[in-house]
Amino acid sequence: MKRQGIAEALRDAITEEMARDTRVFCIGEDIGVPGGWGGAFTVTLGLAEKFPGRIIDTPIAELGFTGIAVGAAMMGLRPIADVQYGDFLFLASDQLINNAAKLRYMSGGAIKVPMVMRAPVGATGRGSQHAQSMERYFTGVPGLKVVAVSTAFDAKGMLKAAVRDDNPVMIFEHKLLYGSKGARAEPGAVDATSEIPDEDYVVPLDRAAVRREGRHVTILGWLLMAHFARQAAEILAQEGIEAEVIDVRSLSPIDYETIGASLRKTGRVVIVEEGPKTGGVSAEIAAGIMENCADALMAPVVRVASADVPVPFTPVLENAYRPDVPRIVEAARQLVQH
Amino acid sequence: MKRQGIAEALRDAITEEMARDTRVFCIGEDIGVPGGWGGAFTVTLGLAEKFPGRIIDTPIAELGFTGIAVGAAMMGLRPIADVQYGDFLFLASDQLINNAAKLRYMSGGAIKVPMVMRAPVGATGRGSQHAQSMERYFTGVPGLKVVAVSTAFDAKGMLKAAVRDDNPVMIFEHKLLYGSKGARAEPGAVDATSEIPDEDYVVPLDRAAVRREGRHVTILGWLLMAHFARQAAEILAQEGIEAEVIDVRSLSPIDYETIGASLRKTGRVVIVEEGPKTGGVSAEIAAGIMENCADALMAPVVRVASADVPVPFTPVLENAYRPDVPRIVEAARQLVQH
Amino acid sequence: MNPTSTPSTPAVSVLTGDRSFLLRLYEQLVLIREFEERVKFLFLEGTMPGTIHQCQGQEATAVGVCAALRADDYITSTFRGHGHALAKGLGVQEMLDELFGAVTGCCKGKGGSMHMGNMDKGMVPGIAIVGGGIPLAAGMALAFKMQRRPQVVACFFGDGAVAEGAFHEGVNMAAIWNLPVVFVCENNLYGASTRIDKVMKNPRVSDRAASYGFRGETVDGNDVLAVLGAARRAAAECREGQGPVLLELLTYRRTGHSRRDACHYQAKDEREAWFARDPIERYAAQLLTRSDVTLADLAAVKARVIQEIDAGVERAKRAPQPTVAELTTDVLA
Amino acid sequence: MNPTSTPSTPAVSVLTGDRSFLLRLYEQLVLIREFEERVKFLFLEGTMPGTIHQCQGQEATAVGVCAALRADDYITSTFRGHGHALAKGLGVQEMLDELFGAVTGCCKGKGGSMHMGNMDKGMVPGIAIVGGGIPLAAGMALAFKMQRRPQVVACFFGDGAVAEGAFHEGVNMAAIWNLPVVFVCENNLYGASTRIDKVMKNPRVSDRAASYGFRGETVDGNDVLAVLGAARRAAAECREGQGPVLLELLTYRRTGHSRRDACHYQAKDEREAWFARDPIERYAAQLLTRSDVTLADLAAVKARVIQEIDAGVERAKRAPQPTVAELTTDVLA
Ligand SMILES: Cc1ncc(C[n+]2csc(CCOP(=O)(O)OP(=O)(O)O)c2C)c(N)n1
Ligand SMILES: Cc1ncc(C[n+]2csc(CCOP(=O)(O)OP(=O)(O)O)c2C)c(N)n1
Ligand SMILES: [Mg+2]
Ligand SMILES: [Mg+2]
Repeated sequence: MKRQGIAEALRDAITEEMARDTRVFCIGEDIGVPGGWGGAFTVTLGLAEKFPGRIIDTPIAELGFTGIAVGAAMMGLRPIADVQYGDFLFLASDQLINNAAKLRYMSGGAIKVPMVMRAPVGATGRGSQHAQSMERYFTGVPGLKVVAVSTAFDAKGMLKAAVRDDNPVMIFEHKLLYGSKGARAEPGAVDATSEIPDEDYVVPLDRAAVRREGRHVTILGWLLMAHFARQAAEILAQEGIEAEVIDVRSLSPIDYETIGASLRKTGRVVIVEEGPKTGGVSAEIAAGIMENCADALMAPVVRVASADVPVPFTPVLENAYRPDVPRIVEAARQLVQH
Repeated sequence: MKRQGIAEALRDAITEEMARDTRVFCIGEDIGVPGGWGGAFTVTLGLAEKFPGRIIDTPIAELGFTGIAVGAAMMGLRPIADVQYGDFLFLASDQLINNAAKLRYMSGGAIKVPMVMRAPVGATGRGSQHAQSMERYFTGVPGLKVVAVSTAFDAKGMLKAAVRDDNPVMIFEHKLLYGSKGARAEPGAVDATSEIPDEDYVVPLDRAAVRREGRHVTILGWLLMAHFARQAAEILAQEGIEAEVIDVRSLSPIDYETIGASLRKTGRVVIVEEGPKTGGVSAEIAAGIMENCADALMAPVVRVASADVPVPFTPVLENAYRPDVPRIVEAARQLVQH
Repeated sequence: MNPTSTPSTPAVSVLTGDRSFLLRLYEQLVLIREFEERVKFLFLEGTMPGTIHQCQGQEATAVGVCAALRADDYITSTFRGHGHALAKGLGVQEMLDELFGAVTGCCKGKGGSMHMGNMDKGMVPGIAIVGGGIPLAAGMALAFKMQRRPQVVACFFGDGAVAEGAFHEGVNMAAIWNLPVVFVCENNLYGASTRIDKVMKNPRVSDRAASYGFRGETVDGNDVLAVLGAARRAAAECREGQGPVLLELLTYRRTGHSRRDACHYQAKDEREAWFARDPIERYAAQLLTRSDVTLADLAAVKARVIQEIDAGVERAKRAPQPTVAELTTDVLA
Repeated sequence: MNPTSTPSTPAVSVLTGDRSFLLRLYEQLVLIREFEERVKFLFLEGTMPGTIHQCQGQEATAVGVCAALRADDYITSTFRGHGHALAKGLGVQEMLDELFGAVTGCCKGKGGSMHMGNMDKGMVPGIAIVGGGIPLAAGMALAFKMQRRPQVVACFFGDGAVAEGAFHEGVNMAAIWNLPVVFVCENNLYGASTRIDKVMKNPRVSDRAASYGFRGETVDGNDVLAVLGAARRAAAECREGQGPVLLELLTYRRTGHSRRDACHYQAKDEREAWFARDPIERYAAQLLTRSDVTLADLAAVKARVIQEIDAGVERAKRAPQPTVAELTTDVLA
């Protein structure tokens, strides 16, 4: 066992998978340059030396290198691609959605695209174009799996599962959760370290995780919001409200079994999402809950999400944009009183 | 008054707006070539001769010409851009979402981007990459307005309103509704012609339209599904079920006022969407209904949408993919019995 | 646009080449032409569903390039892929079945005309997003290179695709990593209705290669042996690790861009000039300069081809459609 | 990489040019350098929020290009836009206020370091998506051309952006429509940590122009007068309808790519060689060859600049932050 942050856990996951399977390689910008940073968030630091020729630095060309990852995956390799900021996925979405996600179907099942695309998301003081929550744009795309990791344990286990999966898998990571230290520390970062087992493990790509048990209200979140939801639950507990906190984690598909089991206990649910409320993943979860477990619902589903605005730079507005613990507490409190 | 189809109505709308305001111009692929087709669906046919230099044929470069439209709009022109098939919007989404939608906010309100982006959507026998329902990817993007036109009257009025709007507006059109005739007729096309007034008019970009009144159940749809919903309502009426049919039409923002008023009458709602169910616009509408008019709901919201699969080519599967009238009838029937 | 091939000597000479090989090329050319003509008829007649993008007039590009490839080499293609498919060895039957939406089609009816392909025959289903196949091809070639597999990819695209960002990004990465891709630009002078000179100031596509630092070559795309020669050289370079290569094949589309397009945007004299350079007629004339090839031989080839297509169409019309349960299969592996 | 300027004679001679104009250029160079150094300090000190991308060492590109523009010409910029902003006439105060997230900032605090801009001064907020500003600039120029306005756009981007599809698509359309854009590639040899020769086989960026059919030129980007001369010629050509032009300005980033980057990927000798060609020191030395410019003059310029920045920082630290109500304004017009 060792305590690690998400960046380290991802790095170990990649290292172990590359050692295990020579078909695995990494592709992206600034991921292996000697003297560089191992990608924008140090995840691939040191790997180029360990795996010569298998950490591929690309030009700044997201559409191109994503398509290259798709092509390499089709031919039997298992690429782990990454964009430096999730916002750049818009440049690559044609290859992800029109090719990676569809080629299996279009070919009548002849093609497999076992690739992973990693993308850091979240508002972190960088302004509108390095801040978006991109999950909404890929959740529900047929042929893609989508997960979002909020702990180092999950980061390692889900990345490994993704590498071994025969389908394209998008992994969203949050900039405030990497556990970057020293010169690269992020203001507002949250501790997402875990005890990491020494032995190999995977975390399934289709299961939510109950982070805290409770019986009065269920709070759903992922990435940074999973942490905020737990913090909110602690505060609610002091008032006698026992919140069950679920890290949704698997965004496509969504694990309605785990969510439904919780709702049958609590009857009430708050979904917390970083990102504009309209059209977010929480809309899908709310609609899905209505379809899958309406009978358990004792009150309408509540969404706590960002304002319907681009992400502002100035910290005072960015903090107002991002759902925070007090807003979650307040929403849960009101819902329980409903 | 004259009876027109959507393609003709759009053409007249563009003609009138270009005549009215010299800042208006069109940009896209194959839209003005002499001897060509006036775009993939004839909307700009003949306009290049009427407005020399203002119908701009581009190379096949969606990211580029969309960015060019944004830049021209920033400088005071009012571009009407179009992609030949909505599926190609993935190539342009960086410019639409990271630039067009955000520049006003990022600049603290200094910039306006009065541009229109038209996109034909829908499954029409062309296979996976010329078939998607793209509305979901733009609904809820802050800074964008999104509409979907299902009648010639709306097509003309909403395009005119979009051209006059100071914000980027996406207009979704459906390939089976253009009213193309003769050699260009689409198998499975549906009559979307309207009586078009002789005088200038606009249709607001933020109002849903009640297409049929009823009191037992509300059926929401847009584009082709608005037509199917009406057909379903006729069948339901024969069974004594009076469905209120609403063409949602404005997808961003969504008109919860009109929808809510209907729900207060009926208490029950079916949302019909072409496109995979998971993560669709109907998820947002379902969640929004729960937030805006939960009290009126006598039964959970029902979504009728496509399967969570890419669009198949073969007509037998494509027809199974697309929600059809029997499925809508059945869903409404069950809901009323709920 | 004056087609020139560099060097002009083809790798295979029509006079000294192997007769059966040369006749096989002829058969492929004729097969593609007849297949496309029949498909057009079936479409216009209304019996065949979907939309069509055809390649009459461009047969020599597909045949010449694919003849230079090995069975385990791959091609990527476009919405206009019937010719590529036939040249790469897909069967008439699996293709017709696909066009009729049958479950026996090469993509189980899920692909259709624009996504024709068969991985077992080395053809990725056509990518109908213009330019979208270019990064894919580079990625396939990257896999070959990383795994030291001796394969190459021939990546077909049109002149119109050259304007797409995907071309720029994909070709550049292939260049910097010396990937084994033969980029095959079928320059038929038009992207849909738009003539190339409206969208490129320098319409010599092969010139682009130099700015990315690799070799480009313009070839008479209506001369199947010239194409074959250029493609063989290019594939050999790729296999030796000296790729990529950009081949610009000058050719002309005799038919509409799609469906019922009447090509009013093509000038009459341009059409006539190019029609006079029909790749099949030219090759037939070349073949007939051999003493061992007669008009009757060529007629026999054509008859055989038509018979195969006739039989295929009959079978395809009765081929089984998928059941609705097929809708949700093949989404995830 | 051996910088050459073609033609080498700058449009303005340091010996015969107008003294106050030449000193103004010097002042701008120094202003950018001192501004950036102060911003770095404020950032490291932790008083300034956000992230930073700075341009120490590249001052001459911004100053030389913007000095060739008119007040109503526009520039587009990137995540590394402080120098462009100051050169285009944005005030130190509005910029510092923006960096401190104040509502008095040039973008009301909503933009931040990567989106510095002020439309009234002719600067679009920086586009932080690499290459994303290139089509925008072409579109702005299209508006000028369609409306017969005599303006030009100077579009700044880095060598790294050349690989993006947006470059390819935007530059090509500017070329085919002869749009009045001066494409300014600040080639500082690195895109983030990646050296240009890893991502382009032919790293002479100006060569690209020819493949799109327009004029490109490589200029010593650390020579402000050479840049000015090339930019004046380019802007004039654009105004005459002979645009676009691609200027490749060879320069070097003396500081990290962003934040606390220590540039370990830059070779020591490379750094030393380029540091010896510092654009400010070189220009100072040139100026001092004039009899009417003294060391004291230059020192006075620097003192004035530092004073302005000092005062600006004090004010920015106390500048009003937006109220939370501002969160939802400025989304739609
Ligand atoms: C990204 C994209 N944009 C537009 C289209 C519509 N479209 C289909 S084919 C075509 C023209 C392609 O021209 P070219 O690449 O020269 O190929 P050709 O048709 O001549 O074979 C266009 C514009 C498309 N399929 N994909
Ligand atoms: C589309 C996109 N991809 C990646 C990045 C991350 N990124 C920011 S700056 C940069 C390097 C840019 O290099 P260059 O264009 O040479 O500009 P320079 O930093 O040298 O000024 C990268 C990769 C980005 N902002 N946008
Ligand atoms: Mg073409
Ligand atoms: Mg650079």
